[in-house]
Amino acid sequence: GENAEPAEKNAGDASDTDAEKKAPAGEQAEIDIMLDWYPNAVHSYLYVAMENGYFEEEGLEVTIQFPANPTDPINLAAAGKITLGITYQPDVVTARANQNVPVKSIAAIVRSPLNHTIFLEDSDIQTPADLAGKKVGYPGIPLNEALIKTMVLSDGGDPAEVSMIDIGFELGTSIVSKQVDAVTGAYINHEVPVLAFEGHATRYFNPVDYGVPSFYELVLVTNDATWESQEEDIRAFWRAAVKGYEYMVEHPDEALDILLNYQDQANFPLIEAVEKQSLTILLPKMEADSGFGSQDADSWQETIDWMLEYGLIDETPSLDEIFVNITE
Amino acid sequence: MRHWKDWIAPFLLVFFALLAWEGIARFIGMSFILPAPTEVAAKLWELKVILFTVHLPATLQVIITGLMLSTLLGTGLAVWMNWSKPVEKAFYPLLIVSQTIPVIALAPIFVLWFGYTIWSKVAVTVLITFFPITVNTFDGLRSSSSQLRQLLLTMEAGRRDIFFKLELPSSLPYFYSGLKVAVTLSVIGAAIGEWLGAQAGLGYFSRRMMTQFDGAGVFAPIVLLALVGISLVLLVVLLEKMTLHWRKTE
Amino acid sequence: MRHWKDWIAPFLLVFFALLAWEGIARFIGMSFILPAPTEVAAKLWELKVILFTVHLPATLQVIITGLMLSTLLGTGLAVWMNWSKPVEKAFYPLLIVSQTIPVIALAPIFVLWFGYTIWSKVAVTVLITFFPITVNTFDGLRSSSSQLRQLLLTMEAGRRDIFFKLELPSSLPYFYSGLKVAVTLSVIGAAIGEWLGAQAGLGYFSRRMMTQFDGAGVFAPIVLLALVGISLVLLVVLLEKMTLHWRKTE
Amino acid sequence: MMRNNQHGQAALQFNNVSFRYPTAETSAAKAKGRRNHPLRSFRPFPAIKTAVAGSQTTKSQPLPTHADQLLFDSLQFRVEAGEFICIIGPSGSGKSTLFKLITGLSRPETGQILLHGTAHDSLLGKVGYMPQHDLLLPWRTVVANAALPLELKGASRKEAEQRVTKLLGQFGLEHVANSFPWELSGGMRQRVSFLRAVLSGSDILLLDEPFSALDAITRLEMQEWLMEQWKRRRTTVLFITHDVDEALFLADRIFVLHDTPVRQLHDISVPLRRPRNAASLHNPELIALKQQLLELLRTKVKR
Amino acid sequence: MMRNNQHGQAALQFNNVSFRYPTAETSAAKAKGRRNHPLRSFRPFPAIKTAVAGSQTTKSQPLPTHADQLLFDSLQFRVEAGEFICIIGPSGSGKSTLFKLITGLSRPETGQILLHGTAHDSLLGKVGYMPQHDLLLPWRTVVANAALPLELKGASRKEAEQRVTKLLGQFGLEHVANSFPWELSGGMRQRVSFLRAVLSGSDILLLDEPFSALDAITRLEMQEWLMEQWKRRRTTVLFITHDVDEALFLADRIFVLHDTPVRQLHDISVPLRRPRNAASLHNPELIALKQQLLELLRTKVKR
Ligand SMILES: Nc1ncnc2c1ncn2[C@@H]1O[C@H](COP(=O)(O)OP(=O)(O)OP(=O)(O)O)[C@@H](O)[C@H]1O
Ligand SMILES: Nc1ncnc2c1ncn2[C@@H]1O[C@H](COP(=O)(O)OP(=O)(O)OP(=O)(O)O)[C@@H](O)[C@H]1O
Ligand SMILES: [Mg+2]
Ligand SMILES: [Mg+2]
Repeated sequence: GENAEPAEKNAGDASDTDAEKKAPAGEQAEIDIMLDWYPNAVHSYLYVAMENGYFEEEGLEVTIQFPANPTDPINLAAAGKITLGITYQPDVVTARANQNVPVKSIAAIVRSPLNHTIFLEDSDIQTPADLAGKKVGYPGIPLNEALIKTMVLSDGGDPAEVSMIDIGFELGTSIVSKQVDAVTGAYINHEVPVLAFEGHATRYFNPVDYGVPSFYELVLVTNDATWESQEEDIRAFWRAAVKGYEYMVEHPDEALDILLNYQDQANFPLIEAVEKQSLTILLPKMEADSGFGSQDADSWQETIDWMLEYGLIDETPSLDEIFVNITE
Repeated sequence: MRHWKDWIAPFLLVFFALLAWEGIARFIGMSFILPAPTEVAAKLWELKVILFTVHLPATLQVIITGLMLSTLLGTGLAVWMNWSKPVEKAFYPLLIVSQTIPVIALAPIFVLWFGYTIWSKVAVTVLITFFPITVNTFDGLRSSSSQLRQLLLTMEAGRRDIFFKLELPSSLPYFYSGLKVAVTLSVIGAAIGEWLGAQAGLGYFSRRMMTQFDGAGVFAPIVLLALVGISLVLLVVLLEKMTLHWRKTE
Repeated sequence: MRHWKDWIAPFLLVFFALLAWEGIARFIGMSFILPAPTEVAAKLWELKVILFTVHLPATLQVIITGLMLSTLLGTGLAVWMNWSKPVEKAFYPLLIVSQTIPVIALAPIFVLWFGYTIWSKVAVTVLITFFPITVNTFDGLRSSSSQLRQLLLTMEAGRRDIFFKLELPSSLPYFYSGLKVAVTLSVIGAAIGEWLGAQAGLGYFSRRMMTQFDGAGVFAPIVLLALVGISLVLLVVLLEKMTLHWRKTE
Repeated sequence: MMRNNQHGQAALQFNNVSFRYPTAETSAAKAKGRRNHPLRSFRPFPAIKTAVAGSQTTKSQPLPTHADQLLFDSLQFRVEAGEFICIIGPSGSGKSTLFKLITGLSRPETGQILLHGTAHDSLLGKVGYMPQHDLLLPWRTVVANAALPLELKGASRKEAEQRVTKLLGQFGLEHVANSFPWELSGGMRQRVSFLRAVLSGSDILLLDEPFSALDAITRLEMQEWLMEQWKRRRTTVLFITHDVDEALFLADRIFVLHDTPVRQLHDISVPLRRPRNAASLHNPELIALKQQLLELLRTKVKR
Repeated sequence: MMRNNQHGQAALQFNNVSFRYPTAETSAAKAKGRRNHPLRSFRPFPAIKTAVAGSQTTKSQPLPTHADQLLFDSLQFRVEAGEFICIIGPSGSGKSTLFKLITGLSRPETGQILLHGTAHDSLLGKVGYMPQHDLLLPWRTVVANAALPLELKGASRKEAEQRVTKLLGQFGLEHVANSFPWELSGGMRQRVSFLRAVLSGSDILLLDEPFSALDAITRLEMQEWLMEQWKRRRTTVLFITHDVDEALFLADRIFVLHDTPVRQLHDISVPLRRPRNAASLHNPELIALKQQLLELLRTKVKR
C-alpha cells in the first residue's frame, strides 16, 4: 500500500507490464505529485492523463499522493520529497518572501478563488464583519488568515477579534458538529455541495467580494533544484496534463467516470452528483486564454501587492524566481 | 545531580552532537528542513514574548488541568479498587488490557466531543496519564507486606487504621513513580492534543511554524516543551524528596 | 489467562459499558460524532476487505520494521554501554533525560525528512520504542549480581564468558519487559506516524474517515489497532514463556 | 525459679483446639490473586518496584503442602503466668500457625483458646506479638514505630510518643529515638520491635524467631538482653526458635512440635536455675537433653 | 589426625601481605555509580524490576567505613595441605577480603601469596571458591550449574555435563540433576554450590559462610555432610563462619581476626580427634576454648 515507493529505475529489461509496453524505449522518469486535498473533480485531468496513457507516452511514471496535512504539498515540494505539489498561490508568495524557501510555481491550475468562508444556513453571520468574536476554522494554510483579515477589514470589522483555529482536514465535520462557527478554506465546488448533500445547508462569502484579489486558487509548485534537474520531465508532465485537460473539457462525463473509477470506494467515497456539479463550477475557472496552466506576472504582482498591503509579507519576492510560465 | 562530574561526558556528547548538527545544517543550507541550533536559539529569543506569554501558559494550563484530573481520578480508582475486591476484579484487568491498545488513536474523536476548547486537549492528557497513576498507586497500596498487615491486625487495627497507617504510606513511593511517568506523558499528551486542533500552545505553535516554512520556529517551541518536561519531573522529584525524607538515600 | 473466572467481572463491566454506549449513541443519534458499537461492528464487517488487505498490512509493515530497527539499535547500544564505561557515562544520562522531554513533538519534522514513505512512520516508531528496549536491556545486563560476577572471575572467566554466561541470560527477562512496552508503543507510534503523513494504514484510514462524516468508519480501524496491540503483546508473552522456561512460575 | 502455678488460672490455655488451613486450591488461588494477578505478567508498563528502604519480605513462606490436612488435632496445653516457653519444631510443623491462633489471626476449627481463664470472641489485640525479622514501618522513626500500638488503641500521636519516650532508656534506645529503621543495626531493630510488642499492653508476648536473622554474636547478646527484660517485666513469653541452644538457654519449658497433625506437644522442662549464662549449657544433664532434642528434630527433618 | 606437614611445602602461604581498599571517596563513588546512578531516581519509565526467581542479593555489604585504612599489615600465615581451617572474626574484620586476596579478586599492596610454594601472576582460577549463599545461576539446571567451571576451562558443554553427571551420586544430587535452583531446598543448593567449587579442580577450597542462611537443623546436617566430603577428598579447606560452635566442630585450626589492621592471626588448634560428633563439643577443654573465643569476639563487637 505504499504509493510513494520508488519504482525500479532500470526497468528496461524488467517485467512486461502494461506501462512498459506503452512506454517509448528508454528509461521512465519518475514524477511524484501530491494533490492539494483528497482527489475530487478538480483532479480529473490527472486521472484522465493516467488512464489514457498520456504520461506513459511522455515516458513518465507518475505517482499521485494525497496529503495528510493541507500544508504538506508545498512543504514536501520545498523539501524535495516530492517532484510536484498542488498548492495555493499566496502560500508560494509567503514561502518565497518570508523564509526564502526555494519553491516556484510552474502552472496555474485554477485561476480564481474557490476558497470561500462558509457557515451554516441558520447562522447569525450576515457579513464578514460578523465574524468578529466568532470561531473560524481553517485547514492550517496561512493563506486563510490573510483572507479573513482582508475580508473582515474591508467589511469594517476587527480581524483581531476573530479567533482562528487550525482544524486540519476536518472542515466539514467541525462545522456540522458546531465546533466552529464558520470555516474558511472550504471550496465552493466541494464542501458546499457535499454538505448540502449530507443535508446541511450553508451560506458563504466569496473573498473576491471583500477586497481580495482574484488569486490563482491552485498552482503547481516544485523546488528550484528539482526544476533545474528535472525541467524536461516536468515539461513532459505538463504536456500530458494538458492533454488530459483537453479531454476533460471535451468529455466531462467520461473524465468524471475515470476519476470515479479510480476512487477506491471505501477510501474516498465521492458522490457522483456532487462531483458533476463541482466540475461545472470548475471548468470556467481553469480555462485560460494563453493555454491551460499559463501564468502571468500581473496576477502574481497583484497578489503580492495585496499581501504586502495587509502585512502578510514584509518583502517583495522576485517575480523571476517565483514562477515560470510553462506554456511559453 | 549530586556529582557534577557525571555530567561532563553527556555534556560533551551533546556539545559535539550540536556542533555536528550546526555543521550539517549549514552545509545543507535549507533551514526550513533542518535549522541550525544557533538559528533555533536566535528564534527562541526572537519569539520569547509570544512564546512565554501566550503559548507556554496555554500548554501549561492543559498539562496542569490534565494532571490534576488524572491524579484525582487515578488515585480515587486505585483506592476504590484497594477497598473493594469486586471493583478490583472488574477494573484491574481492563486497566492492564487498556495499556496494550493504542487509546491515543481515539484522540481525534475528542475534538468532535469537546470542540477546540481546552477540554479536548485535557482529555488526551488524562487519557494517557490516567493509567500510570492508577496502576502505580494501586500497586503501592498493595505493596505493603502482608506480614505488616497481620502485625497491625494483632494490634487491633481496623480497616481505616490499616489504610492510613500502612497502605497509604507504603503507596507513596509508587505514587511518585507513577506521577513521574504521568508528568512526562502529560507534556506529550498536550502536544498531541494541540496538533489535533488548537489556537494556542507550544505544540500548536510548532506545527504552525511549519506552515510558515520556519524551521527554527518549529524547533523553538519543542525546546521549550522539553524544558517544561524536565522542570515538571524535577518538581516531582523535589516533592518526593521532601515528603519521603525517611528514605535511605544518603 | 489461567483462570477464566478472572475474566467474568471485567467482561460484565465491558458488556454493560457497551450497552450504555449503544443506548447513549442511539439516543443522541449523531453517528458521526458517536457511532453505536453495533454500527462500528457492522462497518468493520463492511470494510473488512480493504482494512485487511490494504491498511492492516501497511500498519503492520511499519510496526514490524520499526520494532526490528529499535531492537537492533537498542540492544546494540545497551551492549555497547555495558561494555564500555565511557560510552555508558556519555549516553545513559542522555537516555534518561530524553524520556522527560516530548520527543514525539519532533514527529512532524520526519515527514519533511522522509516524505510520505514508510520511513517517516518507522522513524516515529523507532523514536518512541527505542528507549524502553535500550534501558531495559541495559538494566538487565547490569542486573546480574556482582557476587556472581566475582564468582565467575574466580573461575577464570573472561569478559566474553561473563557476557554470554551471566549478563546475557540475566538481561533476558528485562529485555522482554522492555519489548512488551515497546510493542505497545509501536502501535501508538505507527498510528501517530500515519496521522502525520501516509497513504495507507489503520491510523491514516481512521482520520480519513473522519473527514467523510463516517463515525463508525473512524472507530473500526481503531478496534483493529487495539487487536493488533493485544496480539503483539500476547506474542511477546508467548516468546517469553518459551525462552524463559526456567522461571519460577508454576 | 519456676513460676508455675498449677492451681491458679493459666495465662494461656488450649482446650482441644483443632485447626486446618482451607483447601489447597482456594488458598493457593487466593494467595495468588492477591500477589500475582495472572495479568500482571502482561503489564506493558510494569509495576515500578521502588526500592523502599527497610522493607523486608525475603523470608520465603513454607510451601502450603499440608493444606487441607489437619494441622492441630485436639491440642491441649496450658502456659502459666510468667513462664518462658520456647517452641521448636521442624519447618512447616505449625509453629507460626500456633501463634496465628493465639493472636486471633486465625480461628480454631473446634476447641477454645482461653486467656487467663476467659474465652474471647476475638483475640486480636489481646496479646503482644513480635514477628520474625523486625517488621518496623520504614517511614516511622523509632519512637513512632514503638508508639504504633498505643495509637491504634486510641491514644493521640503526641501522647503515645511521650509514653514511649519515657521507656526508651530501659531498652537502650534513648540515642536513636528519632532515627529511621534503616539507620539501626539488626539488634537495635529487634529492641524496637520488642518494645512495640511490650507496649501492646498485654502480659503475654509471642516472639516468632526474633533473632534468626542476627549473626551469632549479636544473637548471644540479644538473648541475654531479652532475659533481663523478661526478668524485669515478669510477662509470659512464648518464643519460637529453630536453635536448640537458644531454647535451652532461654526457656522454662520447651514445647516440641514433631508430628503432623500435632496431637500433643512434647513438653520438656529445662532443669536449669536462673540466672543462667552461656556456660550453664555445658552441664552434662543439659548436654544430654540437647542431644535428645536434636534427635527428635532430626528424625522429622530427614525425608 | 592433624595433617600438618611443617617441612613440606605449604598449600597456601601469606608472606608479609598488606592490603587496603582504595580511598573511601573513590570506592564509594564507584560503588554508587554502578548501582545507583544519580539519575536513576529520575527515571520516568523506571527500570522494570522483573522478579527473577532465585536471585539473591539480600545480604547487605558492610559499610566501607575502614576504607583507606590498612586492613592487613604484613600478614603472615601458612596453611598445610589437607588442613581444615576455620576463620572467625567480627563483621567487617576482613574475612571476606582475605578470600578476595586468595582468589585473586583483589591484589595485595605488598607481600606475596604462595600456592604450593609458587607465586602466581594472577590467582584467578587457581582455587575453588564457594560464596556465601549458594549463588547458583537461576537459568541453569543443577548439572549445568555445576558444569560451569569446566565450561570456563574450555570443555564443551556436553563434555562438561557428562563429567558432572558422574559425580552427582557422590553429592546426593542424582535425583535433581535437571532441576532448576528454585526447585531445591537450601541444603541441596549448598551441595550444588560445593560440587561446583570442587569441580574448579583446585585442591584448595574457600568457603565463605556457606551455611549461614540455613536453619539450625539443616545446618547441622550440612556440617556433617561437609566433613564426609572433606575426608573423602583430602582437599585443603578455608571456611569462614560467624558461629563458634561450627568452627570448633569443623576445624583443625581456627584463625581469629580481631584487630584492625590485622597484623597477625590468632591461630588456635582445636584439640579434638576425628571423627567428631555433636557430643564431642561438650568436653570441658572445648567448652573452655569456646568461652575464650566468644570473649575474644565479644570485646570487638561491643562498641
Ligand atoms: N496461609 C496458609 N494457607 C495454607 N497453608 C498454610 C498457610 N500458612 C501455612 N500453611 C501451611 O501450614 C503448615 C504450617 O506452617 P507454619 O508457617 O505454621 O510452619 P512453621 O513451623 O512456622 O515453619 P517455619 O519454621 O518454616 O517458620 C505448613 O505446611 C504450611 O504449608
Ligand atoms: N569493595 C570495597 N571497597 C571498600 N571497602 C570495602 C570493600 N569491601 C569491604 N570493604 C571494607 O573492608 C572491611 C572488611 O570487609 P569484609 O567484607 O572483608 O568483612 P567481613 O569480615 O567479611 O565481614 P562480614 O562478617 O560482615 O562478612 C570492612 O570495613 C568493609 O567496609
Ligand atoms: Mg514460622
Ligand atoms: Mg564477609
